[in-house]
Amino acid sequence: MPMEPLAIDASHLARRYGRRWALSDVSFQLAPGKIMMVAGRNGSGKTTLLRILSTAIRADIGHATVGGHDIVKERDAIRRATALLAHQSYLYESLTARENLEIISGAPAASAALERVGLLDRANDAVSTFSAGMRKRLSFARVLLQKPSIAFLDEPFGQLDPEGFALVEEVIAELKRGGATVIVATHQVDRVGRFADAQLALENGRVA
Amino acid sequence: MIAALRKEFLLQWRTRAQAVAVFVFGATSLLLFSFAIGPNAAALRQHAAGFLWLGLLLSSTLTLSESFHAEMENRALEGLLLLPVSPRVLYYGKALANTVQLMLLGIALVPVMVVLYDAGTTRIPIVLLIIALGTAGISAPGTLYSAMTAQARAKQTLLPLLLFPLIVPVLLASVKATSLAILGDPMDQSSAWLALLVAFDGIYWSLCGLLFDRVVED
Amino acid sequence: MLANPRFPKLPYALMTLGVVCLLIGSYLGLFVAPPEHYMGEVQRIMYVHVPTAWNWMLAVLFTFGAAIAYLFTSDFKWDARVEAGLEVGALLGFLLCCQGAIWAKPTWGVWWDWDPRLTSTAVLLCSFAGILALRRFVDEPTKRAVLSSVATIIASVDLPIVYFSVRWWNSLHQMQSSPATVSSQFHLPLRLNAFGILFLMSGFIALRARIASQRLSSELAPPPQELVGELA
Amino acid sequence: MTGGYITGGWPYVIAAYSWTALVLTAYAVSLFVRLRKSR
Repeated sequence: MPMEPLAIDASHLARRYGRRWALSDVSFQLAPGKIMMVAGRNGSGKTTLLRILSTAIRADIGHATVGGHDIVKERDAIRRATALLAHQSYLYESLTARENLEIISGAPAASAALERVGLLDRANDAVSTFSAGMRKRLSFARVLLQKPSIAFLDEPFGQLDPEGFALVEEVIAELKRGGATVIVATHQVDRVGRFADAQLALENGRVA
Repeated sequence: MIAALRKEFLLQWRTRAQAVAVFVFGATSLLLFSFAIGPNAAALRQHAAGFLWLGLLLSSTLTLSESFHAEMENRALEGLLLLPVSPRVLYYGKALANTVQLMLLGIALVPVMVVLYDAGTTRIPIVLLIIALGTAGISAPGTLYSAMTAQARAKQTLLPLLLFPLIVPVLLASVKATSLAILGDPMDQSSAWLALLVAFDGIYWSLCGLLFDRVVED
Repeated sequence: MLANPRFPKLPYALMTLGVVCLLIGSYLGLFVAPPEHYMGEVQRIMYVHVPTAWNWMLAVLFTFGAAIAYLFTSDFKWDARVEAGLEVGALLGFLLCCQGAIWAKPTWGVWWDWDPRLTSTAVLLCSFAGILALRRFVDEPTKRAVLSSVATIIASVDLPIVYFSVRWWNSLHQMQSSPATVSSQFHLPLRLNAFGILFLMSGFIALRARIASQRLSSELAPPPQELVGELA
Repeated sequence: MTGGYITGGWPYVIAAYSWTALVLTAYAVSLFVRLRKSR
């Protein structure tokens, strides 16, 4: 058994939405500092898995620990240590890019994050004026600001232009250099496969 | 808590056009009430407090049902919870912001009442206190119900349907206290009504804070 | 899988027992007990009104307890009981208001006399109706259960506050009319009817909870086979 | 024998009892119908 606690130790996770089991009996382990790709088509349960592990939603069955914390009893501890890049941008439309980031941390850090994702020139524009790609970059800035030790990235390449792809790969490399664990859910297996250390394939809610 | 409040007031400042529209709605409803009674000045003056609070209550559902609109867009609420921001801080920030907005609305409606119903009063501080306590009584459960109905269909009809029966004590106490302030309070009964308002606020500001995290967690 | 198969026939037995008690109690109240000195025949409405009031209060307390139980256990059987309690509570509340109005007309000459008990019943009836509407507009079972439990707790806590505020509000212009103190020979019909409605109500709640459970089990997919052992 | 100040209360008494009986039976019927439908 590795000395440090496992980054993620999940067993028999399952979650239903009404009549359908979006996720059923998923178990896996991940050592810290690794990049894991969760691959699968749409509806395979990738998003549900990431949302359960980041404590956005509860599992109906099964249990797991993230960063050594139990997902039911120590949700706050997990939330402090993790960040989730979700399908939804988590942004306030009527607030500016800078104001959205200043909810998380002080002005200096917000400006640095904006610069990192190439949005400094639009810092004081309302998010409602942003394109989908710019919103994705701003959501990335939100993830970086939280300095997560475990980052959950759900379809990070969606809606991005080629420059955006390069940015995402740089950010993931930067997170890994910082010792963070990164879980990337994607259906673009070839792109992520190049730099992933581990892989988990899902098919309609089960481990393929 | 400060960051939460700052965000709330920023949000409200950005959507201040809506607040003006809600004020116009309130003023129009006060006008409509007088048509319902007729031009009889004495009767209007008698019911002035009741009309003020009915107008305020009806417009409060507009501000309250919008109060979680920003959070529901792009699932910003979940984004906050995952930072983590404690649900309790989120609730009290939102409830306080709603109270302030309803207080401003109430204060803005008072002159309309004074003009329309000839219901002038020299006891301004008492009226302000009643408005503060009454709007706090409306926005404590109102904020919680707005968070609940934001997750349901037909939230425009659900929020008043759930809120109005609940705040009957607030309406009774506020109307009584305000009319005592306007029409004179010989036996000093308003202190009893203010005590009732304080009790209601105490119960619901704590109870709703306790229950809020169950309402927003998934 | 949720409906309690332990006593399938119990609700029906309760209901029949309830009806029997009600018939006897009502017969005694209507024909055997002497008319009350002041109110004459109208007093006989008390034999159905007061038992309904007692049982309505019980139903509200039951629903309040079930809501708290759901929040702690997240077990859907409590959610089914909350739904049942809400509906039966609303039913009894509606009946109470009707009986109160019918009783008030000959006694006070108006259909509605703002009696604190009746008014708070009407207010809680609106709250319960609102919560039932909320349940219909939230589709996800777990979310629906949590939201209606929270709403039930808030509405129930409000009941005493409404009662006292209406009593202050109303006591200015009319002495609060409490039903005449019932002398001994009136007790038998009252008690019989009270138990009658209690049994009937319990049967209703049990059946309504069973309906709710059946709907739930059709809404919720059963756990996947390989995980049945794992069920927490 | 109908002493007391309020006379002629009978129609109200009948109304109260029959309305209660009607509503309770209607509800019981609705329960049976829904029970059979949802089985």
